[in-house]
Amino acid sequence: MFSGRCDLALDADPARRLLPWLVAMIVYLAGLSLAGMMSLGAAVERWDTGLKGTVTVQVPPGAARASGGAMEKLLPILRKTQGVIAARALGKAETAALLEPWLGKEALGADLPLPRLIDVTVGTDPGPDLKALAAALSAAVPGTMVDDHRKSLDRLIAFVRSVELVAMAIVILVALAAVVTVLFITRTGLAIHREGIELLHLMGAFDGYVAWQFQGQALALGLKGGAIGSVLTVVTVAALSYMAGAVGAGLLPRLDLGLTQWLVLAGVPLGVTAIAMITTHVTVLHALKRLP
Amino acid sequence: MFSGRCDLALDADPARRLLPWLVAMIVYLAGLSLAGMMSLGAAVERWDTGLKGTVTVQVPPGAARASGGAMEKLLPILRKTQGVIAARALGKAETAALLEPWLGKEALGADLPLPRLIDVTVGTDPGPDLKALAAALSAAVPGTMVDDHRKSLDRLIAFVRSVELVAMAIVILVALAAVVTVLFITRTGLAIHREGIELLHLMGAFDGYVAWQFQGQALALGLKGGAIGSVLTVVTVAALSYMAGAVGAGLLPRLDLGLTQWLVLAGVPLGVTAIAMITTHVTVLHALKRLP
Amino acid sequence: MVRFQNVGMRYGLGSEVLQDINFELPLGSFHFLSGASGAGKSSLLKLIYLAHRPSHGLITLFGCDVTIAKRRELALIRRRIGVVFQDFRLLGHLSVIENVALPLKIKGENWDRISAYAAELLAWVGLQDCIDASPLTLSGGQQQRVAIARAVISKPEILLADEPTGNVDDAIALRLLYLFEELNRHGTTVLIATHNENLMDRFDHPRLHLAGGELSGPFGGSSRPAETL
Amino acid sequence: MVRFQNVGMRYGLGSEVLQDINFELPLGSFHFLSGASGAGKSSLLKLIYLAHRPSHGLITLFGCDVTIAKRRELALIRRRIGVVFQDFRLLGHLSVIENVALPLKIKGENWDRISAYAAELLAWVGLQDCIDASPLTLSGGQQQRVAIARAVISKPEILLADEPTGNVDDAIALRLLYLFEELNRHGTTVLIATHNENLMDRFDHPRLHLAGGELSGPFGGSSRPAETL
Ligand SMILES: Nc1ncnc2c1ncn2[C@@H]1O[C@H](COP(=O)(O)OP(=O)(O)OP(=O)(O)O)[C@@H](O)[C@H]1O
Ligand SMILES: Nc1ncnc2c1ncn2[C@@H]1O[C@H](COP(=O)(O)OP(=O)(O)OP(=O)(O)O)[C@@H](O)[C@H]1O
Ligand SMILES: [Mg+2]
Ligand SMILES: [Mg+2]
Repeated sequence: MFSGRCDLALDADPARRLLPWLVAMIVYLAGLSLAGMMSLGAAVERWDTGLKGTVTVQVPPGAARASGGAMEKLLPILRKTQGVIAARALGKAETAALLEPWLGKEALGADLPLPRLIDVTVGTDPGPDLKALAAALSAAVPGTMVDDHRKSLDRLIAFVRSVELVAMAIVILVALAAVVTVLFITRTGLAIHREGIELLHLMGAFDGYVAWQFQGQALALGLKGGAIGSVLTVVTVAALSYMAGAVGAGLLPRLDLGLTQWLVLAGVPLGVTAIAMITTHVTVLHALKRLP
Repeated sequence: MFSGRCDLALDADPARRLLPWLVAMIVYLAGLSLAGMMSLGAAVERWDTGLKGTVTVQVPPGAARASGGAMEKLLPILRKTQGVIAARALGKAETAALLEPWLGKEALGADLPLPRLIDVTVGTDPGPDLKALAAALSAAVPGTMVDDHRKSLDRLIAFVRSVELVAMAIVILVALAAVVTVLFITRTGLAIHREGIELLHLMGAFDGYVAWQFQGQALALGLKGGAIGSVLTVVTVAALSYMAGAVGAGLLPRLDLGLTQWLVLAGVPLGVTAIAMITTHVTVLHALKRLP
Repeated sequence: MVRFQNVGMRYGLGSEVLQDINFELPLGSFHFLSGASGAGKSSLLKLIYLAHRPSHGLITLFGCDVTIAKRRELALIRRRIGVVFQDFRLLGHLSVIENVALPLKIKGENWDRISAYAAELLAWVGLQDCIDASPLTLSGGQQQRVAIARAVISKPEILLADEPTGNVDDAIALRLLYLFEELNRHGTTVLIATHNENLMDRFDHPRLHLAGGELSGPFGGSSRPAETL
Repeated sequence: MVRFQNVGMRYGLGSEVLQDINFELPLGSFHFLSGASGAGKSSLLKLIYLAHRPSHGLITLFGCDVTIAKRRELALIRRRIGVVFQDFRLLGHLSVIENVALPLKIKGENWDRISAYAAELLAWVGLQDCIDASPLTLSGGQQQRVAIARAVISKPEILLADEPTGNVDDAIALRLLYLFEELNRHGTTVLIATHNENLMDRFDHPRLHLAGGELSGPFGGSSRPAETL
């Protein structure tokens, strides 16, 4: 006959049926932002480490022709340089493959003269002194350039990092929204049930007894809304991931998340629920302390 | 002594102080998504129309050398073709500038042979038959290629469009959240003030008199929250716009919005307010109709 | 003024609380309504102040059949009826004088014209010191008097009072009834539901009695009983 | 049982509603508390059931000084006091029997042990038919009786009743007072605030009278007046 411990019928309120959906939307937005942030972060990470270890030495076609055996002059210099782990001249086919995205297959099929490229693997700690290396190499073969790929990507990475910052701001904002929403719900509950709370208090109920009624509701709410929001998030992320994969645009970050990142995503609803519980607990006890 | 028409003290509720912030966050998220969506859309649009009207004819350096006076053979063919509005051979400097991002300044400074390019402006309705054109051109100068830029960008545009879809989904979702929040607030208000509403009704108040008390509050709430949210949105978009500009990454969509788009953004808080008003009106009148 | 013909009433799907009620309150009459706790006194009043609809029968107010009246007409009829609710129903966030003035405000009257009269009325019921307080800070008896002042401020043509003296002592109860008689002399039709035998004994007004869902008593006071209509 | 020494009370920053109250209710006493509307009867009861703190003076309940008692001790003291509130304070979303059983539930007692007793008590106050209804669907007098049943169900050591018969007729009022006397015979200390002179006249219990914020009357019933302590 007594339905659990709910003397206050917090769930009888018709408005309350809407609440899980509000929570679900908060979880969804937070989850999506987090997923975007993490996949951007992962992409940047990939570019970063992918580039850190390699340097490309480029000999323009004219320069290569002018000084016969450019490779033979350059490779020994490279191998002697401190911090260089390996240096390998690329064949014509490899070079063509690398340039294809820029110049088009047909252009390469024609008799476009290709530069000669050397793929250099460098240690990172300590790395080679690239300026000195570049000077040494162009002294040996005039026109030789050292490209550590950084300049061209640093700008991109800076932009992506700023987008990441925005995503993080959104996550924080959404967490804030969760707190504000829970605060609002709890305070509204307190206002609606002020008389009931006072009555329980006057009958000798302990503070914990009253607080638990609100907290239990917050728990149920958080879990229900969190579950809905999580499902939506997973479906969306998976769909985006699939779409990005189908498009196959190597340029763009793919939404592929690791196990840790899926775990972080799973933490969102739990986090929201925890926020809900703690906010509720603090608010209710604060209000109860005002009663004599 | 009477403070306006508020017999129900809807604003006396302490929880209500939180509400403008909730609305502000909704407006902010919606505004940000909308801004992102619109700037992506604008970028795609730019790429699209930028590309639609132009076709580049490329003569590989070898082919140009082989058949002397390639330009003199190709230009007349182009100008005769139906749908071609103008055709202009690019000079060496122009070609170098175009290729610079791909090959680097130093490479161009060296004696890399450059392809010859013709910039063709085409009508779109009807456009020229590009396949036939390509055949005719490569018959005249073997190796000549016609590039309508589409293939390389279509994939990117497809991806950007799907991101746009997600942003639109978020805007819709956030609008939904606004409706749910307002519904929740209104119904909670109805629950808290049920007795007051019934009293006013029994004293002979018209439905509109009661509904207006809730609506007026929704109006105030929407405008206040909307104002806060709008300011946040504008500041963020401006900051992002500045950052993107500073980075200057031509590859990435810039957050530069036109007047129309700023107007659309300004519409977000008004839209949220309107949603709030209408939801409130419908909910309150629905509840009132139940009273005899 | 008020006429019930074969009126029955039930809450939801429950059994009939009132069965076959027939009576008429002529213009300017003054009746007591008695009956045991739960007999249906408040329910009968609810039918008159249009808070509930009859399950069958005909209710005529001011010559208007309320079952076919439009929503807006019903609101206008409600404005001509003053009610003292058994549970007061004061709005806690308004001051006492704002509560009292509410019926006039709903009619759209100007605050300045209202306030002096409201203050005078509050002085009459002995609450001159509480004008700007919140009803929540008043004692039970004080709240009841605020409820009464609110019911009479718009000089209603019908005054319904549900146990209006349950929380005040006999001296104040007498004073309140004098107020009702004063209104009655100015033409207001009065119906007071009460348990207070003592009080009814002190006044020479006809009593309607509710028992078993049926109404008995000298209907109509100075007029013919409703049955013969 | 209950002892007030030089107790004063005010609401917020207002003037003192009660000044220098001295009295003692010995174990097993039965008192009426009278006074005009607004005299401070409910306020005095609030001090005893610990809903309000005195602005000065010493209140001792069950031999415990309430100003220095810990929060948890206060809760435990409250469980030994049954209160009939002037405005009932029933919870509308619980059924009548759940409302009545609430004090026992808060103490952590088992529902099966509670329910039979609650039903018996409701039958005693004449509400056997309303056990599973919501209090919102009850008449004023029925609600008042539910409030009384709730106050007595935990067999409190002190019973405080604020105007417990304002909404019922004299027959039921008598019956309710017999219930209080029955409890009193079993050792409960009873204090009833009421305006009903008639009712007080029918019972031979000492009356405390509040006027101008001061208390007068034959303190302590069968015991010494508090002043001489
Ligand atoms: N809202 C309601 N829903 C269902 N039943 C109700 C409702 N209000 C009253 N009742 C029932 O109708 C009957 C008559 O109630 P009513 O309030 O009219 O009695 P009353 O004569 O005013 O009694 P009292 O003197 O105690 O106020 C009671 O049995 C009560 O339980
Ligand atoms: N919560 C409150 N805040 C401020 N003042 C209050 C509050 N409650 C009561 N008062 C004031 O204290 C005084 C005593 O009120 P109290 O309720 O104790 O009177 P009472 O003797 O119970 O009267 P009644 O018989 O009408 O119930 C009144 O003047 C009232 O206005
Ligand atoms: Mg009644
Ligand atoms: Mg009182």
